[in-house]
Amino acid sequence: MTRARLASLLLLAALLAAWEAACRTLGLPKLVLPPPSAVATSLWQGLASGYFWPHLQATMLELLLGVAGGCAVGFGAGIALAESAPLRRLLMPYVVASQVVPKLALAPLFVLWFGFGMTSTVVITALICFFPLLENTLTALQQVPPERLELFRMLGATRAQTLWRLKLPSGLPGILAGLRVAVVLALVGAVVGEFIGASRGLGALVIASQGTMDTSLMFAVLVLIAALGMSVYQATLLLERWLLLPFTRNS
Amino acid sequence: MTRARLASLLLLAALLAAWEAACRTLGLPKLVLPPPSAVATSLWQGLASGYFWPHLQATMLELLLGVAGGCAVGFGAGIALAESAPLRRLLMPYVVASQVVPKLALAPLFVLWFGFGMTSTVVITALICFFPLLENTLTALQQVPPERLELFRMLGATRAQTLWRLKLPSGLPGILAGLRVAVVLALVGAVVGEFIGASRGLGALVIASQGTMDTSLMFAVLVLIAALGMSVYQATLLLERWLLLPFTRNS
Amino acid sequence: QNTPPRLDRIVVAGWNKPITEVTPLLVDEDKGFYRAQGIALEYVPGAGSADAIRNILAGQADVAFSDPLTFFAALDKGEKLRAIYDIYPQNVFNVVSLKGSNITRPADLKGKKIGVYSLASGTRQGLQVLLHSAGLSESDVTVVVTGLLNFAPLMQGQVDATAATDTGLLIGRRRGLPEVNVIEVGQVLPMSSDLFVVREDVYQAKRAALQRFLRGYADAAAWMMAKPEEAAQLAVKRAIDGTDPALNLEIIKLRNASSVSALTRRNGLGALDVASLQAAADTYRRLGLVQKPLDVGKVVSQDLLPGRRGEPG
Amino acid sequence: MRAVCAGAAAVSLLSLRDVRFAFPGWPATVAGVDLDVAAGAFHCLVGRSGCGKTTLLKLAAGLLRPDSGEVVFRGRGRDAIGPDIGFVFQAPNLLEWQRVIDNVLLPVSLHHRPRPEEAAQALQLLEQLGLAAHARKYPRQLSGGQQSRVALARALILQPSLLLLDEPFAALDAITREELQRDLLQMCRARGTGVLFVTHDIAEAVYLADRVDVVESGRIVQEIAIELPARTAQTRYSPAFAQRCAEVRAALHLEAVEA
Amino acid sequence: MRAVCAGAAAVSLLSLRDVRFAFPGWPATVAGVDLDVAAGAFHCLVGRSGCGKTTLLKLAAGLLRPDSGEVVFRGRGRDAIGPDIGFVFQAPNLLEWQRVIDNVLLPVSLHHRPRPEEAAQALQLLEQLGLAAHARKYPRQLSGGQQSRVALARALILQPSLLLLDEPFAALDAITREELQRDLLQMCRARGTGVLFVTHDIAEAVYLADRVDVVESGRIVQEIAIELPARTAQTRYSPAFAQRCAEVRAALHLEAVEA
Ligand SMILES: Nc1ncnc2c1ncn2[C@@H]1O[C@H](COP(=O)(O)OP(=O)(O)OP(=O)(O)O)[C@@H](O)[C@H]1O
Ligand SMILES: Nc1ncnc2c1ncn2[C@@H]1O[C@H](COP(=O)(O)OP(=O)(O)OP(=O)(O)O)[C@@H](O)[C@H]1O
Ligand SMILES: Cc1ncc(C[n+]2csc(CCO)c2C)c(N)n1
Ligand SMILES: [Mg+2]
Ligand SMILES: [Mg+2]
Repeated sequence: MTRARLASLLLLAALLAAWEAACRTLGLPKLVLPPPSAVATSLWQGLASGYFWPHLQATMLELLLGVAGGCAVGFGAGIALAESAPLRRLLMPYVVASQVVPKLALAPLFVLWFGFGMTSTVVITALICFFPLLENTLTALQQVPPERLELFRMLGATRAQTLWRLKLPSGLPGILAGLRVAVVLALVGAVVGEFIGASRGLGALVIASQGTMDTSLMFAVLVLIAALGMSVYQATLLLERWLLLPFTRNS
Repeated sequence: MTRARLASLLLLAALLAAWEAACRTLGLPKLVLPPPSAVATSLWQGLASGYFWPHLQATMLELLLGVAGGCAVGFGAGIALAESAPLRRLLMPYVVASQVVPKLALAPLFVLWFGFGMTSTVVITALICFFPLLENTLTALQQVPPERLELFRMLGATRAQTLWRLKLPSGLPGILAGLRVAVVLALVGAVVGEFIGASRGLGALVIASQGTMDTSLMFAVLVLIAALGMSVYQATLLLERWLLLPFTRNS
Repeated sequence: QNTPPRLDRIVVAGWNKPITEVTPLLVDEDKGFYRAQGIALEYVPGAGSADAIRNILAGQADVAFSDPLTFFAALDKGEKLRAIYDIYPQNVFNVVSLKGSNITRPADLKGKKIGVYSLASGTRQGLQVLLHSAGLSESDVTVVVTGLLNFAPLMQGQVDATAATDTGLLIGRRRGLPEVNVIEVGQVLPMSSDLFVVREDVYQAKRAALQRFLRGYADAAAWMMAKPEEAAQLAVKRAIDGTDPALNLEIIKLRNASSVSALTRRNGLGALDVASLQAAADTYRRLGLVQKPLDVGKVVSQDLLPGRRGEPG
Repeated sequence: MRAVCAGAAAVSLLSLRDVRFAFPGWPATVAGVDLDVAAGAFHCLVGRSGCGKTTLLKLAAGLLRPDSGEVVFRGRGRDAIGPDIGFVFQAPNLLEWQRVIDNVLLPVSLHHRPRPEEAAQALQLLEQLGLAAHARKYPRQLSGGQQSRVALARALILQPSLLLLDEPFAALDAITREELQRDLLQMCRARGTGVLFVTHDIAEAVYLADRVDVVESGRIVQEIAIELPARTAQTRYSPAFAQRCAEVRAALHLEAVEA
Repeated sequence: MRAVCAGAAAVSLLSLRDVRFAFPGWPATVAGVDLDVAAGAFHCLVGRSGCGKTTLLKLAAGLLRPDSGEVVFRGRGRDAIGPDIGFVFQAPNLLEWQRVIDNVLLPVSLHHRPRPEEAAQALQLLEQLGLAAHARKYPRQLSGGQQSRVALARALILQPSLLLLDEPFAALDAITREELQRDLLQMCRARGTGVLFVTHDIAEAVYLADRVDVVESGRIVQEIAIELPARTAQTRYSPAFAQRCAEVRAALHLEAVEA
């Protein structure tokens, strides 16, 4: 554990050093690729001056709401579609359509429908992140060993009981893989949603820094985004480890 | 099957009718929401005049290459990370970082590294679509029943054999759920990639049509994108049905 | 047949897709303005002037199609760049509001909700200039990002005004925008909208080719002024958004109008107005958009310009 | 005891009438079976591996729907499967994410959160099955025979009026097996439970059953009534017992195996 | 036959020396076992459910690593598990996405694409096990006993020199069982295969084994040599056989079960 973390940090340091060296020796313009030192300075300044905080806060709130909404919908829809084949055939095309249509293109319309501010970003986030959870829930629920299903029929379990007591627990690992993808996509969704329709949030900051050609500021914001992403991912891993305890516990 | 398709078509017709009616009665300007009839006209004109074809072609090619590349990487990395816990701890943070950082912001760098034209879009596509496949492969490979693993150890199977003959087949359903998410995301990736660095492709067309505020054209392009997405999704479903035959066949 | 003469490759980095507005850069295959000068022209797209500048800095292109502020901002960051041609000497930015809202002067914008394309767009900078002229700043208004369909929220009443460009307004009108008030940024800050910008070292190394490129561009621009209908027709084929020739024509007419000024009528197309650019640079510094003082005279070069010779007879 | 119920068709718990079933695309697996299990009756099914015993049991349970013929449980058609039948599958079929005690309490917990007395009852059942020490383990931590006993406990917890048991003791050692045979018999006698019991162990069949049904190619080819006095420790060594065993062996053509 | 090998320690195929094993966090499951299986020797392990037979077998196979003591197979430590051991797990453990024939050929196909003669050999093995008609079915389409026979065929296909069998016949009917006992014994005799065979069926143990090891709480508490003349159809009815059975029953404290 600590060794892996050490290795990871060493790798990070090596990558950063290589990047810094590349910037210096190749003489790449800062505007194209700022050296890590410049990015670090921007990052530190942004954090110390408090410039980043409101944006970080906004993005985190959107992320939270979006993940909650998207996962609720994805999980619910996954269950509904797994339980009903006709529903699946009926709705799946719309689900797919909702996914392939780029939200970035629809963002201006979202703004018209949901107004400026948080709502449209949250909607975009939810819309982006519900799909992997839906697909994985759908698949996991259909993979229950048939003899377990027979057992539950034999016990006179209702459909809801079979779902909650059998299908969901036994599909949990697959569902959680979907959740991991979902939270990661959700952050992308929140940031992209902020590209349009928001004047706050890390996404807005990225665009603003692009406008002023402040590339090191932009990279600093990207670093923040990555850090945020890794923390929610880690949190998901912890949740997963806890939820899967009954599958792994040995004492 | 035919009934479900009929129901799906009926639902589509109903939705379109409602949309058309809403546009007419509310007197919404076309700019805000074009009626389906206008979208259909744009779609027809674009198809008939051949205006859409080169763009469609470009996007399809990028999609194909991106999916191929992304899935190869996602699958390969999923296997590597599933097989090696240290590697997983070492690399997973980078994988997550690569996902949460919005490609839209990095696109200029891609252009710098991969030049203009198709390559950067393909790289973006691959980068976006490899993650769900990676996560699902990772999870599926770790879910093999331990007694099967004992069997393969007993048979003196090499690590590669255990992987190819046991883990992959038994994780196939989960892996394919990841593939379904991946192909769908890949199309989003291709289109978003075209938003930035391309003068061809459906994504470029979306931006162009937004520039001229031709919302019906934009919606027509979105319809094309949705249709393309649904066809690749359907193709994936067919592939899946074929690959899972040994799990379902009864004679 | 004669073997064709060896052509010098010039790559232009645009701020957008190959759209009707930049028809002079797209018609070489049909009209041969650049081939005639021994230039093989390529156009690479971008999403904003910052992309164009970045692309020349990264060596992906030779010439950037950039607005002055982006050019200044890059200089401010220490990059060695040079402007060699004034594409649009006129300021094309404006702020548009519905007739009934009675916003006619920059001062009327106080406390209003105003849309911009994006936080990185020229529309926002135009708005800032206007606000500055009325002693206001962005904090006195609510800026919201609308995306490219910026007139839709205006029509729906979700914003009080929206910052746009002349072509944007034209298109908006065609898409059903009712009677509007227009505050032109050019009234406050008459200045160029776009320049051709090159890296200093490219400027030194490729002088001859750049000169021929500019001659080709000036010829193309002059042709577009002389034959707007033909240009509108060709845009159907060459521009990604050129499906409607009638609209093309109107856009082309607007761009033709913004391509000339009193100065260009005197010195030929592309002539750079150092004084107005200096004024703009000083304004931007006061706005805090660039940090360091800038001597515009040192970063513009008129010596590659075709001069009056380039104008068709 | 059996004499009390034997004659009356009214007390027939479960009856199968000319039941036929084939897996789609395959020849018939159950090819016309008539069978009656009265309350308190103990039937054993014996027959060669693959002859259709499990399929028959699943038909009786309503897990499979006959292609023709009918299955009646307590006078009702077998559409609604309820908790009044205890079923032990051939494989243990436990929920791997639940502890042993929770697996046993599963049928209860589908109705309501198990009450303390029910938990105590489950523990007592586990105790009786020799698993008291394993109540808080997960199924993956049990031996094969322990798992099959948990499955048995799960089938018994609701005290159903009909038990359908598919080789429940196959994975058990002789001593545990004989103890459980004794306990099961006592319990079913006391509660008047009807039992349909699949086994490959002839002595087990004869010890447990009132009647042994010999299955061959999806048909009941012979019904052997076992009339023995109430079972005691000595039963297994009585000549009558040996004779019944020989009868069943004969019905199974068992003496024909050459060296 | 056994006399030939008995004395020489050199021909000991498998030997366990004071092997101990505990699942982490639990008391010892195998608590000091010494065991030798010579080439051609047939050992049966009997003992109560949960006494540690499966764990012992897995230790012998190298699937579990002993906490102390050592396991030696053909003179080498048990780190490299190879195809020279045939293992039948307590549950069938088949690959559900492969047909029966491919499951049987699995050990072969891990080395090379099965040759026609190997496929023929697999089919013949299936034939012998009464499964010829089921070769192209998937495991989910088989009965429990059929699945366990497929697992047996898979263990035999490579003709290993050591067989570790964990209740391979538990799910089989008496007739199939007796046939397979006979065939297995013949085969092992002919090939000089060493066998370690777990069973709960005392008659089976006595019929098959040269020696029956009685396991109790992770220890071999008694080793009963079975000296019977070469097995024939009559063996099971001989007084000597009955006496050996009684001996094993006694070792298992089986007579103590009261009614
Ligand atoms: N993973 C585990 N963790 C803890 N205890 C275990 C684990 N696996 C098995 N045991 C315990 O070890 C003991 C021996 O198990 P083993 O499977 O060897 O028994 P067995 O003799 O094969 O029994 P059976 O005849 O029922 O198959 C049992 O009491 C069992 O509960
Ligand atoms: N899904 C299926 N498709 C086709 N055939 C099947 C299927 N399931 C079972 N069978 C066949 O039906 C027959 C009866 O199976 P069943 O499980 O009822 O046997 P059984 O009497 O319980 O045998 P055992 O004693 O081995 O458990 C077997 O020959 C088996 O191969
Ligand atoms: C005629 C004309 N219209 C719009 C723009 C676009 N633009 C002006 S400034 C700016 C911000 C820098 O990225 C952008 C995108 C232009 N350059 N020229
Ligand atoms: Mg069966
Ligand atoms: Mg065991």
